[in-house]
Amino acid sequence: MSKRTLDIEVLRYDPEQDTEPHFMSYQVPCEEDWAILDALNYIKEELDTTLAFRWSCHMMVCGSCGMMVNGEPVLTCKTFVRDLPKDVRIEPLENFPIERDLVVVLDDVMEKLQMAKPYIIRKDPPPENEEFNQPRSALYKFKQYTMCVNCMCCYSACPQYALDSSFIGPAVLALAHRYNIDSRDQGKSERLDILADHDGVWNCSFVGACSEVCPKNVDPAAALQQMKIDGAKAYWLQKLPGGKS
Amino acid sequence: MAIAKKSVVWGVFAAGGTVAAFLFPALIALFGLVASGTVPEGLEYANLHGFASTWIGKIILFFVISLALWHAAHRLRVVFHDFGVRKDKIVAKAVYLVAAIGTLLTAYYLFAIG
Amino acid sequence: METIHADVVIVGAGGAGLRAAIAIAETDPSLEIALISKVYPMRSHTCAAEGGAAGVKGADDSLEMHFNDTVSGGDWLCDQEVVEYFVSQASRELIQLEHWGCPWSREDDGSVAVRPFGGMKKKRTWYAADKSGFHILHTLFQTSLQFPSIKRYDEYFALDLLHKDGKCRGVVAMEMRSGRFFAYHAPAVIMASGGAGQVFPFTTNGAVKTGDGMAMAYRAGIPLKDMEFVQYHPTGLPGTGILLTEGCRGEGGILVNKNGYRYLQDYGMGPETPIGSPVLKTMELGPRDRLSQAFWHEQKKGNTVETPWGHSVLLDMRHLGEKKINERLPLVRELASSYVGHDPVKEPVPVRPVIHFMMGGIDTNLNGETQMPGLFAIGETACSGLHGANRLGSNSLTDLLVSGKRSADRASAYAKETGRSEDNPTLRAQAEDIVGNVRGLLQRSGGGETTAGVRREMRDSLESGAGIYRDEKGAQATCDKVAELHERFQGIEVNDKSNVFNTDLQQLLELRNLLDVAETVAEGSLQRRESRGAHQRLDFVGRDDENFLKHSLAFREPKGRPRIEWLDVTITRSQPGVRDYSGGKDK
Amino acid sequence: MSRNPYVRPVSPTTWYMRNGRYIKYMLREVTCLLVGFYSFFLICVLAILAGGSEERWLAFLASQQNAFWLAFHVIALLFYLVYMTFDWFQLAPKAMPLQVGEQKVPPAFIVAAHYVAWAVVTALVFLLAGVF
Ligand SMILES: Cc1cc2nc3c(=O)[nH]c(=O)nc-3n(C[C@H](O)[C@H](O)[C@H](O)COP(=O)(O)OP(=O)(O)OC[C@H]3O[C@@H](n4cnc5c(N)ncnc54)[C@H](O)[C@@H]3O)c2cc1C
Ligand code: SF4
Ligand code: F3S
Ligand code: FES
Repeated sequence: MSKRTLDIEVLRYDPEQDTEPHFMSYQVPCEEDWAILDALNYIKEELDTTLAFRWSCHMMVCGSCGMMVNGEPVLTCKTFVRDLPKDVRIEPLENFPIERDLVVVLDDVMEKLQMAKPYIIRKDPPPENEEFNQPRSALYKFKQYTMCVNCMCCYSACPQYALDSSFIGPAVLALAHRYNIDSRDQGKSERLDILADHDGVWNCSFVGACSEVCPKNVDPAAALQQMKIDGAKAYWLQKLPGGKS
Repeated sequence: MAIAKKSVVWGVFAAGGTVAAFLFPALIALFGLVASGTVPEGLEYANLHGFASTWIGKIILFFVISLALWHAAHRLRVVFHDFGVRKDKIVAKAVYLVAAIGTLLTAYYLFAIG
Repeated sequence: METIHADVVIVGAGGAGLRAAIAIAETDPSLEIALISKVYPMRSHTCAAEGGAAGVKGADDSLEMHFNDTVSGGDWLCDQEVVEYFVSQASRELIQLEHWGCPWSREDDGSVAVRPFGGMKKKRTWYAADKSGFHILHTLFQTSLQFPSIKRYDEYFALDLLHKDGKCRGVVAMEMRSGRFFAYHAPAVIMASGGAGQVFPFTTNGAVKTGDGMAMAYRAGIPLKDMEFVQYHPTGLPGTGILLTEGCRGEGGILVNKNGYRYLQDYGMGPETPIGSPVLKTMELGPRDRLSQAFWHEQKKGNTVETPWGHSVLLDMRHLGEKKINERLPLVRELASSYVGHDPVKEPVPVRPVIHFMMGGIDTNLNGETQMPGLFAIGETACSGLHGANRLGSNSLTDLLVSGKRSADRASAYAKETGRSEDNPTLRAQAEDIVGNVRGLLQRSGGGETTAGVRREMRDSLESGAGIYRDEKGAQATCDKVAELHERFQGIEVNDKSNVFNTDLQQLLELRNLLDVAETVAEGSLQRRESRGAHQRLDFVGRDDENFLKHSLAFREPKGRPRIEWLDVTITRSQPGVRDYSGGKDK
Repeated sequence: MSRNPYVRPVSPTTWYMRNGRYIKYMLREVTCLLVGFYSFFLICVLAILAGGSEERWLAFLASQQNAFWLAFHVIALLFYLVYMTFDWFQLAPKAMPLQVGEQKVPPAFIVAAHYVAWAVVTALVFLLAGVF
């Protein structure tokens, strides 16, 4: 197979040595069918073993290899050399602190994940010894929102998160919405109480960048708008006599 | 915690956006037509005044104008934020106040048209 | 070094580790759980599983049939009491997952759908399109977030076990982002660290699957069982080794050689079945070991297709049509299109056998208990005797749940009975030793070896001596090679001296574990002088129940190669018989 | 020494220059000025009507009939169509997805329906206003 040599600039940062990040260049002889992740592994194995980055599955499902490639947040195992120019610039995901090289600190989103209560909440017990009945029509309502691999590309793309990181952000809110509209769940109002509050869904100004970059077509922007509608409805329902205040 | 009041303004913002998206291009075009020298029949004094005198006309005008105003006000609040003005509380008060005044004026004039 | 006390430490937050953690948190919220994982839980390799999880569902199916399929699929090397328990709990666990929100695919009537899978006589594989493992893992992870007693230590690399007086007392781990060391003290440790496919060059297994838990147990004196049984999956993408699920064939995909001929009928899996209506347990729905072996023969005969990435056969799914492929196999379509440029809707996709699963692992019983009190092992890192000589597709995901739940119950009982472990000088010294060892690796300099170099040689050697077919000479050479690489390991220098997220060091530590695992795979391949399931010897054709209806146990020797002992297989109701995949002729 | 995460600065005032999609977003957002402007413009119209004198109305119309206002309205209209109206339609299916049975209604269909509805509304307004 034919090779293609790329000039890859990688943002490096060693917190024990550097005061700020800087670029380092590598010439990488790539196979035609390589993903950028393969090029990074080549660098790690052959050129510079000190380069730090995360990856695991190499098949677009574990979500660990998200990075900025030529300014766009992408999964590097899903970004192919054949689709890139000769000069490639790789940086850690934007809007997150850089731990080291291409590794970012994800604590913030991991903590927020908990806030979304991303699990089935029941008031009545589930059916005994059998599954819930869930027609495909009900499944397909939320299916798309179960596809999130937590790669955090959407957080890198969302300017509202960049400007104010107290915003809960696209993937977490989309996940909450996924449970809200799951026919087996009964926890919607509980979640809305938290997520339709300040810092929650209202901080989204529908930039839509999250959906544009999402490698799994989750479309968090859509989930968030629907959640706003749900939130507005729930607000008035609470005001109604008999609604909880 | 509870659902924030923002949900109320957001609801009006969304409704206003829809109204503005559907109707405003036509309105702008009408004024454009006026500017180009041809006044469409509907914009002649008698017709327009007549329309604004009917109840249905008043209701339509009131909702179109006030919803659009609230839409604009809410979006403006975000614009301030996006351009780096971080006094959201003050900004919000200001823009919503203007929208409220506009709403009142609309109601007042519609009444006055009789 | 910091010390952390807990009641149960779980190493690994994949399907098995998370299931166990939830089970403990649910049954006794007062028990503190430390859940250690070298990657964030949702990166665990369970996410890569595509096809589904087996559990008896239909009215025409029975526990008996699932039992028989599993035991014969495992070429009678299964411990049958384990299989009995497993099949009895399978559906209950899968329903539990459904209640937790797993988006299983559905039948028309809204019940959970099941699909056919290799070696299974009935449709009993529960699936969520072709991302079953992904959804199982995320459902478990998200469900686990509601339990405050589960304290997660994400991106902590477990190094070695702490033990005293023959009892397990905890584990030492390194926080990746700071390079700090932590000693976890707990009466019970559950090892759930996944498989070790990375000992081979060409695998469906992600970078995390480096057999760390197996090696930790092995170094602590616990034997690894049945390590010679390594499963090749017949349909990996050439080049990357990315898996195309057995679901492709379950839905009706066929395998053809370069002449367009469905060659499986030549290898005891015929007669040919009609295209588009697959018949269970025959042809393309035969077991993985047989299918992979058939490929080997086809390649020898020159019937394979040349691709830029080496020899392949073709997986043809075109007759399934775009709608079905999009609905049931969307990931497969995406993977095949992206990585080899073949859209399964329009053309056959080249595939070849690829290392997929370790049947072997830390020796445990039905309860997940190892030979060391206080140490439990579950999931792919363990070998309870469930899978025998060849795992049936979709039994593993279910096993994560069943074994996770069962051993969690045992471990919490044990932890309560034993009480919290005290900090004591012996354990402290042990922990210091473990840490000193790592610091030593970090500091040493000189030596012309590289991690990547030694790793590559190890992998190539395993492929050539412990691959689909093995023989005395090749296996011997691999044993020698691995021993040599153990020596050369000492000559690797870590260039990266940083404390923060030092992946150079991590890869070296993983290589150490891989080498430990590799030597047991090689030794087992050498010493099992018969052919059974996934272990095929060219020089010992056929199964030898007389001498080898036994598990191999590999013990670590302080110097030199591992010692192999043999352990009888537990047989309760199914005597060894013939594995028949010729189309419904077996009972 | 050990951890020392580096936070990349984000400019609160010029962040949108980083990427074309952000600029597009900002253009959309500033359409609110136009909506606000025309809303008050309409309020002025109401005020004049409320005054009850046709002369003032004619004077107002006359004041409108010049090149400046023509240019203003034309530019405003184009800008408004692209960044407000069409954008709003484009995003509509996200906020209100439709599903019929198992099938999601294709977003393009929903968008198209919006365009059709818009054309009808516009025609209606023109009709009422006596443009044709
Ligand atoms: C591509 C693919 C497809 C598959 N498809 C199917 C299928 O359809 N059906 C089926 O039944 N089975 C399938 N399998 C097999 C099955 O998915 C695995 O056996 C199973 O997921 C293993 O789960 P686990 O919990 O044991 O380990 P994993 O999910 O691999 O998790 C291991 C955990 O241990 C942690 N860990 C490892 N080492 C350390 C350390 N040193 N320190 C700290 N933490 C550590 C990791 O961080 C991780 O959290 C498939 C496997 C692959 C690779
Ligand atoms: S929503 Fe998409 S971009 Fe965001 S984390 Fe999930 S998969 Fe990644
Ligand atoms: S980019 Fe951000 S502002 Fe909303 S639509 Fe997406 S979360
Ligand atoms: S390596 Fe798993 S998503 Fe890229």
